[in-house]
Amino acid sequence: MSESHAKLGFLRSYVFSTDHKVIGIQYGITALLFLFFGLCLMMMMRWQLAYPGEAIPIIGGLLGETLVDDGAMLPSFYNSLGAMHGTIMVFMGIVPLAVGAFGNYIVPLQIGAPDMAFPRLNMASYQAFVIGGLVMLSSFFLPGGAASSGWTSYAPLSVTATTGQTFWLIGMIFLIASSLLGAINFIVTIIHLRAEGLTFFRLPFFIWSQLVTAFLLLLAFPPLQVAAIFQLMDRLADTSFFMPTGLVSGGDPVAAVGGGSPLLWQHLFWFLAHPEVYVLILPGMGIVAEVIANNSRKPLWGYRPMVYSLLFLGFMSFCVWAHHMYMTGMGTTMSTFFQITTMIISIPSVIILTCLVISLWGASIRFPVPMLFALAFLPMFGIGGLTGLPLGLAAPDAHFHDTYYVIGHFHYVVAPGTIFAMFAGIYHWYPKVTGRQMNVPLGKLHFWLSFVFMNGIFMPMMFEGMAGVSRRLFDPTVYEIGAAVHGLTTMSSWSAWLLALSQIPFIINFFMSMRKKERAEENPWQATTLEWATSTPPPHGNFVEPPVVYSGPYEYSVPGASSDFSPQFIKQES
Amino acid sequence: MNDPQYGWWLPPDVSVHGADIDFMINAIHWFMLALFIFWGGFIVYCLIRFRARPGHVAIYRDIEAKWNRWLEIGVAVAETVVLVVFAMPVWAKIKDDLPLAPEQDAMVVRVVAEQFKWLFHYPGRDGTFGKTGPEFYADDNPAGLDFDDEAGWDDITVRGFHFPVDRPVIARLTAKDVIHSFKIPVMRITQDVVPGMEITIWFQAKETGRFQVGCAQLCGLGHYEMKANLVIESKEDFQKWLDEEHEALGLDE
Amino acid sequence: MSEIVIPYRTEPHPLTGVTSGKLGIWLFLASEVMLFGALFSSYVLLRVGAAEGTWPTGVEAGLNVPIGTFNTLVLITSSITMVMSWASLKMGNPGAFKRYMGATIALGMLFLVVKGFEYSGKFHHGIFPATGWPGASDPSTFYGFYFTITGLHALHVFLGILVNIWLLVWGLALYKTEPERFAGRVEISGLYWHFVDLVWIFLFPLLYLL
Amino acid sequence: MSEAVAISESEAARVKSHLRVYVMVFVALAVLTVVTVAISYLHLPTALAITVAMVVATVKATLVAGYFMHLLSEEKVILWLLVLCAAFLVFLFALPLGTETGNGPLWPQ
Repeated sequence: MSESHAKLGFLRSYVFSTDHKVIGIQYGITALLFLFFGLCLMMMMRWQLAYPGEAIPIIGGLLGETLVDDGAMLPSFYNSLGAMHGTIMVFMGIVPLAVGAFGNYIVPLQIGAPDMAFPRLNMASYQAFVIGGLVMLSSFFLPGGAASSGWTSYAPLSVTATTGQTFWLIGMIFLIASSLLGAINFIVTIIHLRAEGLTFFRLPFFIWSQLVTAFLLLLAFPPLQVAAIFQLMDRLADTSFFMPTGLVSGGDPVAAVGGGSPLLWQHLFWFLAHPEVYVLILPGMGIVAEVIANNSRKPLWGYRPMVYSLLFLGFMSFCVWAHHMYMTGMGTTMSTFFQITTMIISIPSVIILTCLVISLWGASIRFPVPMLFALAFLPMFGIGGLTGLPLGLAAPDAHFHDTYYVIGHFHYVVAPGTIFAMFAGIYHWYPKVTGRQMNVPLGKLHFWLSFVFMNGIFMPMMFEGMAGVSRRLFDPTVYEIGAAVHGLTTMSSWSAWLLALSQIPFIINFFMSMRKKERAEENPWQATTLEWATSTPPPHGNFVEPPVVYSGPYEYSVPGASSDFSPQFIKQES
Repeated sequence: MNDPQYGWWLPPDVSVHGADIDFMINAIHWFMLALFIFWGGFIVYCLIRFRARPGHVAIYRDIEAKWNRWLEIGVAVAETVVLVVFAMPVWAKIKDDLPLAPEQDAMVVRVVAEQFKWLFHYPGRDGTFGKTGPEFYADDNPAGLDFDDEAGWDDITVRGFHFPVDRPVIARLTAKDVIHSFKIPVMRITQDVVPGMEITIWFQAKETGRFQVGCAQLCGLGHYEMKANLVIESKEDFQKWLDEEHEALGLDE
Repeated sequence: MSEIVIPYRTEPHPLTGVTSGKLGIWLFLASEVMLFGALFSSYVLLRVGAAEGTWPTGVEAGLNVPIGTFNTLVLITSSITMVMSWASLKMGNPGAFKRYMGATIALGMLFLVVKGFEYSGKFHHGIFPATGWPGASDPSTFYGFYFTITGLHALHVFLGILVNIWLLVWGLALYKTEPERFAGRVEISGLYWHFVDLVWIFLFPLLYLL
Repeated sequence: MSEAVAISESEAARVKSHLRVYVMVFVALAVLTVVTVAISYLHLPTALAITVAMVVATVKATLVAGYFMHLLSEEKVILWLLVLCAAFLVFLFALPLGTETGNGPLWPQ
């Protein structure tokens, strides 16, 4: 392409850039802001749960009359917070951070490519993400508030909900389009732009996880796109795809003609949303694998079984969706099928986790901040995975369905699981992006506080769920059971607020470290993978000379080598 | 009247089928705990024994670990056992073995869910439900009864749920507006109530007591308040309650 | 900036044997298969679940089979002109490319115009997406599906027309410097266009005839 | 700068040899369209009608994909991609199985 060599303006270099590194940073900053916003929504919810009906301190007086009454939260606002917390965290926080930010920044570097295969498509996918995000956010200012039917948006409740739901659907359509474009880009990039010598089984595990994730996004998102279009039609054109015949609301017939099925929405939604769970966790696993291999100074144990497990996991994730629907009146044949597939899909997760754990045996383990987060990921994800077991079986699910046990379960997977993996990634690759190291004492403070309070939030939820407290209750104390375990709720809330405070060291660290004078070394972690083959931070075009790969991704502590790491891009004397 | 003790673990169980579920939940959690302690112990041991220190070098060659395969096979076997021996038969019994035979003497009740109330519809003395349909729903007719149908004249519709102990209950669940979920924690029951469908479940209590029915599926602004009182009583007390409700209909005057 | 040369834009990758663009468009089409697959699957679910006698055939519901047939032929013709425009480029005849591409665009527009008349005819008879068939008391969602699926398909046709117009008017400049790369772009647009045709091949009998 | 690549003579000849096939496929598609419509006027029983219509549509789709989209001579990677996609499509179509929509008859009273 013959574009001018003139210095690019601010807009072209930072806003409408096609450089994958800039786009990766844009994704990262946006996603972190959304995560922080989602955290704020959660803190308000936790106030209502711990002190039902009491005025929210400080901000209670600032919110409008449609949201609070004398500073105390209204049920409509609570439901909006619940729905938007889930949506923002999943679709606008973790996925853009894990795939958009880490994927964009690291993937081309780790495979030795000059950029993504389609740089302009990459920019378009970021823009679609921003538009979707803004549509979602703007719904908070609508008369009826933001979407309030849960992040699952079950029909018919969502079809008859306020305008916020329409914005939710339009926002989702943009976010889905963004993910689809991104997925195409990642797959082509990983298949076509690998450096010379970088065969598939020399790919770092992180690249594998991104490849599988991209396939999940590519093939699972379209059904949700369809579902969103159907629901938009139901809302705007009064069709009845999700509206059965004979609906009566408050004594009056509902406007919809009928003939549809509320379960159709659930099927289409979970057909996406179960693979989506793996979209949330797989990139996290990839990052953890990188960090553990690097800091245990030995090759990952069982790299190939891990890759095969990953592929199998991706494939199986498409045939377990209905285990979210055991309690919808499904027949025993269907539930038997889905119980079996659910048990099968747990095996590859166990294999991956076991391989990561065994990798520690015989290692020489260093404990920098990213390694702390990566190590904490293992037991935390373990708890999340194990508690999935009773939920995957229909009979115990008859007790646990839609209780706090479910909330505790999936938060253990995504919060101390994925988010810890994301922190590990941030601490690990921060020097690559900025050329500076993050402050270690602040990082350790951040880790230990987060670790304690994460568990402080979610462990009580397990017990609340065990006791039988339902989720999504504006005020759980109206039930005898909810009142009996209210102490647990309060503990959870205080942990949540303290967790938010524990992020202050991280935020300070994140911004202060950027302005540090002292530069990081070119390869501060003595890592073997290709992103360290170029200067830090990498120049435009990434590599001055296209790198050539001579060995597998984790050649640490090779006997007879001059140092304890043998980078992929350096030919070893043999 | 007893005062159920709710705490950090499972709530009291007054249902006949609940023991199986509770056994599964407890067994799975012991299994989980064992696995977690094993994994956690292994990690901690590794972190201490293989920490980086001067003179310590990581082992490059593959560690020969056989036990991991045994662990994975063990997990798979345990899951298969739980699945085949417990999960599937228990669930099939709960779902499919409806006590329809006359000698089982099941009591049938319609449960109608709407924003944000439960309605319990008993067939009355004639043992037959009146004709119902969505077109008959009105403020003074929340059960949607067709008043032209004589079978419905003695039907009892109430907001609190009463049923007798030691007798199977068949509940036919319908929703008027959105998806609700019929949940009684002490009975180990959760069943989504989907508008446009009638879903049939059954259960049987083994103890009497006063509890609560709740809604477990987000159904709108008043979702959190959508509860009903539940009275499980002896057959005599239940009959007495039915008689009182029947008299309140005023049909005999 | 971009002195960055991203490889495999024009030349096929040794492992896969295709260019990045072609792999990309097939990935996109795979996701489109899932999109229309979900539409068809939902159609089957609601049709099978519909109460006895409430799901009409297209004729019963008042769809015009001759017009539908005509539109099918229009799309099929546009497919052959699309493939001919690509073949003309490959044979080094940009003039023929322009004629064939122009014809493709015109046929696509004709399809949309006919579809527009069909829609307005339905609206004229008081038939909207929300209309239940046969009546409001015993409805099926036939019209909902008819309008949603054909509408989504028409949107795909519209986007295809936009891409083709871009190729014809602005994209052709690339032919002078990199003919192979431009032919690749036309091929990619063609793959998308044929896919849209292929979807209609299923839609037409499903909605109009069955 | 990637250098301008002229389209090779052999490539042009290869494409030229395909032109006849394209026209034949087009004719076949047109004929099959008419056939589908004609069959619909026979008023076959519903199950048979659906089967016939879908078989004809599949044949037409195969022609379009095979010749216009060059799938018959396409690289293996594309075919594998479509096989993968087809597998997930099977799951997607399994979705209507065993799902009660609630518009059929309710539990007998």
